[in-house]
Amino acid sequence: MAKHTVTMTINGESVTAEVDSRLLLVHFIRENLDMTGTHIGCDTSSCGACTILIDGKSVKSCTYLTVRADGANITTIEGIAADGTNHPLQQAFHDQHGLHCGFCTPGMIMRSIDMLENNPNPTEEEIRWGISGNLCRCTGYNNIVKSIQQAAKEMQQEKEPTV
Amino acid sequence: MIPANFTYHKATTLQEAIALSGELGEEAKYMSGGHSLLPMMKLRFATPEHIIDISKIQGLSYIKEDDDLLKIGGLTTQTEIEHNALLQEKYPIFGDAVWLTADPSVRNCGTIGGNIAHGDAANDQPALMLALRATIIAEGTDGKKEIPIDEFFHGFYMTALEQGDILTEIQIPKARKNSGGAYYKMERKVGDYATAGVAVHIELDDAGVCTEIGIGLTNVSAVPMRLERGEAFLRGKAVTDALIEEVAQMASEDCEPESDLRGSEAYKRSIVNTLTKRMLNKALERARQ
Amino acid sequence: MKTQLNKSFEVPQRTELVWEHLIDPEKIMDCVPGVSVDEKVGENQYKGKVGMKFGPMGVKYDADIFYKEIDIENRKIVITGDGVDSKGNGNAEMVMSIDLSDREEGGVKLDAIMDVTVNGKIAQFGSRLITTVSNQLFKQFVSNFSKKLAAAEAEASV
Amino acid sequence: MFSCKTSPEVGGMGHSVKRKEDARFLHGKGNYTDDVKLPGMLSMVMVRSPYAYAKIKSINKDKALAIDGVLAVITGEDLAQYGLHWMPTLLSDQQMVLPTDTIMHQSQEVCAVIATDRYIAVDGAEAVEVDYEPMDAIVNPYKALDEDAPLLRPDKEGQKDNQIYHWERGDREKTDAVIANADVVVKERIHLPRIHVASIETCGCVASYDKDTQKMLIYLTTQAPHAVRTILALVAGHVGLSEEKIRIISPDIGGGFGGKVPVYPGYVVAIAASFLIGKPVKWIEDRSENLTNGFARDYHMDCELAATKDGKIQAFKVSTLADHGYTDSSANPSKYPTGMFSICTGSYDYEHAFAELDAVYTNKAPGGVAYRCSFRVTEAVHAIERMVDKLAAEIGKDPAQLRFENFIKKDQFPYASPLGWSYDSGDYEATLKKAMDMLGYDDYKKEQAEKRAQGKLMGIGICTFTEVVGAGPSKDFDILGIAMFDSAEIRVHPTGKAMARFGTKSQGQGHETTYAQILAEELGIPYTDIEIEEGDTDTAPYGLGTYASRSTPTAGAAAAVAARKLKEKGKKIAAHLLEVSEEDIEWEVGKYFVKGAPEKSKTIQDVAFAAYTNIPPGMEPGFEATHYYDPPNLTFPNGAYICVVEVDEETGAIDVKRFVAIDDCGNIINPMIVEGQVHGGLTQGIAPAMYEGIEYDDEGNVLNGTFMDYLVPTAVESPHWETGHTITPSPHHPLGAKGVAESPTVGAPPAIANAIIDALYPLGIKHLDIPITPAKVWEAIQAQKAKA
Repeated sequence: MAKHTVTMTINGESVTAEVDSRLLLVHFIRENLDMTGTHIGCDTSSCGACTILIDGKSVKSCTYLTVRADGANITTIEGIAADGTNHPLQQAFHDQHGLHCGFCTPGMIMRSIDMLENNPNPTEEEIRWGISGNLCRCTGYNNIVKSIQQAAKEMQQEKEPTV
Repeated sequence: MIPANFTYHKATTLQEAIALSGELGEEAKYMSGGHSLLPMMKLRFATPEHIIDISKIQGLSYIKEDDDLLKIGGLTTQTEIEHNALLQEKYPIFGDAVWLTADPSVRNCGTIGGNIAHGDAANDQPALMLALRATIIAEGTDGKKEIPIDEFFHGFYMTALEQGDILTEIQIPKARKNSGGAYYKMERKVGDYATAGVAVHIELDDAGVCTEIGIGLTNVSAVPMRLERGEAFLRGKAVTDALIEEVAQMASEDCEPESDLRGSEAYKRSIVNTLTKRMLNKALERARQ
Repeated sequence: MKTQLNKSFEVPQRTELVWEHLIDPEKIMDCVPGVSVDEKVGENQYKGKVGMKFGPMGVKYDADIFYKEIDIENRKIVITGDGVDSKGNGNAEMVMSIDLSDREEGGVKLDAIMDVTVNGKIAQFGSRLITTVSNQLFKQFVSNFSKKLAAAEAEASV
Repeated sequence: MFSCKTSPEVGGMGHSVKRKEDARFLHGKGNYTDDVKLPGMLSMVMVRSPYAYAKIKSINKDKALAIDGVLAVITGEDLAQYGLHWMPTLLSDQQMVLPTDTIMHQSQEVCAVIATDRYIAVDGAEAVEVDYEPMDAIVNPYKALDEDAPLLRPDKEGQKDNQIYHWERGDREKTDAVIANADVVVKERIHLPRIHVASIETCGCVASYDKDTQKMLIYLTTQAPHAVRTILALVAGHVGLSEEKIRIISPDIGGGFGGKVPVYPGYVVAIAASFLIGKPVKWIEDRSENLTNGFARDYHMDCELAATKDGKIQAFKVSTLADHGYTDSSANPSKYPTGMFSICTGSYDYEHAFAELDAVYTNKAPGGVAYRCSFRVTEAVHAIERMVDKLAAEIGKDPAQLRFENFIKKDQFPYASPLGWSYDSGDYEATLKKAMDMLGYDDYKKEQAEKRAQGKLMGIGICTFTEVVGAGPSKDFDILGIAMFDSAEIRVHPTGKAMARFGTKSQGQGHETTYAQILAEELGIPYTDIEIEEGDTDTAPYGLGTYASRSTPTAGAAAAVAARKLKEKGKKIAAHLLEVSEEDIEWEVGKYFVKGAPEKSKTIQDVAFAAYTNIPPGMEPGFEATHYYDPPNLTFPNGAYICVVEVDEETGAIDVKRFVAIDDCGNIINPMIVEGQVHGGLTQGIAPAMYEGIEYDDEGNVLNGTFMDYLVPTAVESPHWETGHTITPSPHHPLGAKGVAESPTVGAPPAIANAIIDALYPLGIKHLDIPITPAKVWEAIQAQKAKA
């Protein structure tokens, strides 16, 4: 069993740890770092509950070795907004009732951040395909789509320079 | 689901990876995106003793036209392929396929090299490679080799790559005037492996006669399959609806699907027929634009 | 999960040579990729191992091989193989019957029916692979068997 | 329509206030069972059977125990020493906790490995050597009844075959006679496939036994913490786990849908392990373990619907074979082995009906959970709604028209159904009319005629269902003898803020918001000033939990009644404060005032303060109330759903073009949440209609035990749902509410199936069982072509 020293930035803070080769990133985040907002739903990279950002791209952390994240910049749901504030997506999911049990929500939001980065003004169809790797069993997706639409609008307005 | 123990090795150069593989032998496997291998390891269908991470090797992620060739680096991710302007403009077949491959987060990790090198007839890129008549460039202990795609797929999860070989580049003849390609797969739900898939690439001369044609089939035989009979039949002819019908018929006859959860053998043959027609028409439409 | 393969193939060798190979577990099993016969445990009964590798994927079975029927008159054999996954993840059973018939133009036609039943993890998670893999194994068997016969023939003629 | 009595700030009934529970989920601070981490916690992983039916010859623990970090391997033999290797099911059957000799389904627990962390436990599980003797499994429930079928449950005294029970309701002879003499009889064998709730969070627990205090603390993914505590005490009381020593905390739940009602063997083993070792033990299923254990549906229904030639329904008969797997662990009320299946006569007015059911054992996982469904209502509705459509097609009548002509009329409520229910209220005509208007039914009918003329396949499918929810009245409904009431306990603090606790448990339904709204409605305290707590058996009042759409009908009602008790007390205090007699005090939301002098008033907050500071002489201080609500009847939500599809004849691909759902769930507490519940249920309705079904092969292997093959719909498969409401209040519920979350799961599958079959009707296809996949459609089309 080989151990590796890894250093990565998680939610803006540098973390160094010694890990086994086989340690999955989702377990590292949940068990070693005690950040439990990233969830495990399927183990087969089908459901997206474990989605995080690695260097800005959405990745399913259940299918990613911790050692491979050495040197990476990682963002989890805990790191997208300052305490007591909401990222536009968090606000939009609240406003549009885009969550019920909340289990898929962190992954859904992390995926949406990457999607809106690449496509700031997606159509409903593009949103549906864009979150097609994230399963939600509660909401029927209508309100998730609406949430992402609201956030897209707000994030675009934020980007536009104020006169 | 947790993989069995193994030892992880990171390679930062191609030479280092190949040397490591030589040193560690049979029980070492390369990992690029990891989305084919790691799920098998989590199910403990695969229990390699060593993993050599090649994803950090610099310079193997690119999409460019060079002389007469389109060159795609082996570590280029599916997402990079999806968003690449050159491919979007001149090789829309890639967009067709990537859009239907897994899901966006998986595509952020999954590489084109891994998709092909895994040797799974259910993956989407192999059919494209057949249709586009790609050449696979690999490097291993005995140096660099060029493998025509028709010699690449040997059997179930088995390819021409030998222990130590890394798929470094895919070379595809540059898109000519009046050429076009298209891909579609029937899937049970988005991101699923294909029930059946068909990739078509066609080239026409100014008179509209088919000068070259490639047809690749996904997940309807043990290895990704070329529809040779249909290609030979169309080559040199002005393509008509009647000819397309005949080629589609050949496709449904020549493929070798098995009945499984995705459908019966007969259903899959029928899907191959329909998709061959539809993709030939779509490729033609693109070629004529 | 059950799958049945029906295959016929032809070899140019004479019946006796083919028959001799068929009833010798060492010879026939040598042609199935990954199979080894370790010991004879009774009349027509053998113990062996099956280890198959497909790219990164591997399965290992401890197998009991049994010549259930050796019908010299009709030139027919029935072999059964019961394998238990060496990690306890399930089992696989195979019943293969092979009929020989002489061809008018010389050589022998072999009609094989192979019933494969797989239980456990592979059936659960790898069902899309079973028929494909069985087919591939069968193809390799045919190819190896043909080669072995050719080699035996060549040796005999030396 | 419903008009709000309270201001948006107070946020009583009818306001779409945003959910109070959202913040923690949005910030990754939800606390699910797998998030619980206790000092010294160990991890448990199950060894599971690769075979569907096998004898265990031996279990060798040595190699597993030799792994550094593996502390114990627990087998059935180990549990047998404590009499814990079997446990009772809710329906008087028994289920193995761990087997001592025989495996009864693939993926059944064989033994458990306890280790210092999950990785080591998984290695340990792989190192356990189990020697099995496989046997031929019985997978087909019809074959289970063959005379020569092996007896699967010799452990049950007196069990001579594989039939579990026979059940029937209604008048067989009269129904048969009407069917025999009817102008038209349509028949069909309809199978509702075995499916799984597949909540994104799997099941699991953390059991923590303190040897000093002898208290067992259990964090558990359960929808019914109190009921589970009682069951555990009944099962394990003899080893010292008595009820007051057990504390179950049901933390945040990542979706329940009925799948988190049962007590799974893993829970019991983890609890036993912690009890024996004295350390916390965590057990969390992986997805495959989840999908291959437990199930819903799996009814094979032979239906006959009789009518006059112009389509007046006269009688309905249904004979069902129910595949329960190796034990009957259905999560039903004890006196209702088939749940509420006898609601199968539907929304139509006719006199004769008969339903019977035979339940059988097979070598499959047990379960029979009420998956987003009030105990077998989904099966019942599917049967009648498919048959009504088949009748319409048979006599060439528009299926909407046929329904209008047969509906129970608005003025017939309360309506006594032929199989014994008393439907509380409804206006079925208005609901269907509204759905048709919203869709533009007539336009689609025209479009369909045009498309058919061009040879294109387009279908319109209707489902007008009646549900029966809110179990239930104690005279009929109990679980292991415990009456199915539910509870609310309200404490108003001196400053006028409040907290309330309930015996139910939200799994995403938004109880923290809706219960606060009910109290806001009743008391006038802003919903934001009311904290809601559920799920801790040490603090919450006893209740039967959340499933079968029962929270609003029972606990919601309890909240209203408890609040009314408080208001009565408040009235006395107000009278004291205002120095008038109690008879002179009137109430309007949030305050008491003197009759005829509204300027003389005291707010509820004033009264709450006085309850602790200035009480009338002789009155008990404090401002608290508790109520255990025993409903007088069930509630009967209903709806009209219409689906429009197009089918690609070449590939069988099905495109759902529109789906309109009009629900009548009585008075609505939070329209936003109700709409969200309907959306979610609809996606869980399209799931079995077109995608999901647990597939077994003939040997009993589960062929789709991961999310790679068990096809939970994504946002792409899920259509853009269109929803609306009619409101017919329940006459007996204190708030006029009925419960909603399950209606869409019940109503959507037949609407979709009816639409697809309508599309295929010109080709001669008259029925398909769900899930209707493109492959199935294609095969059906080929079969018709072969016939022609």
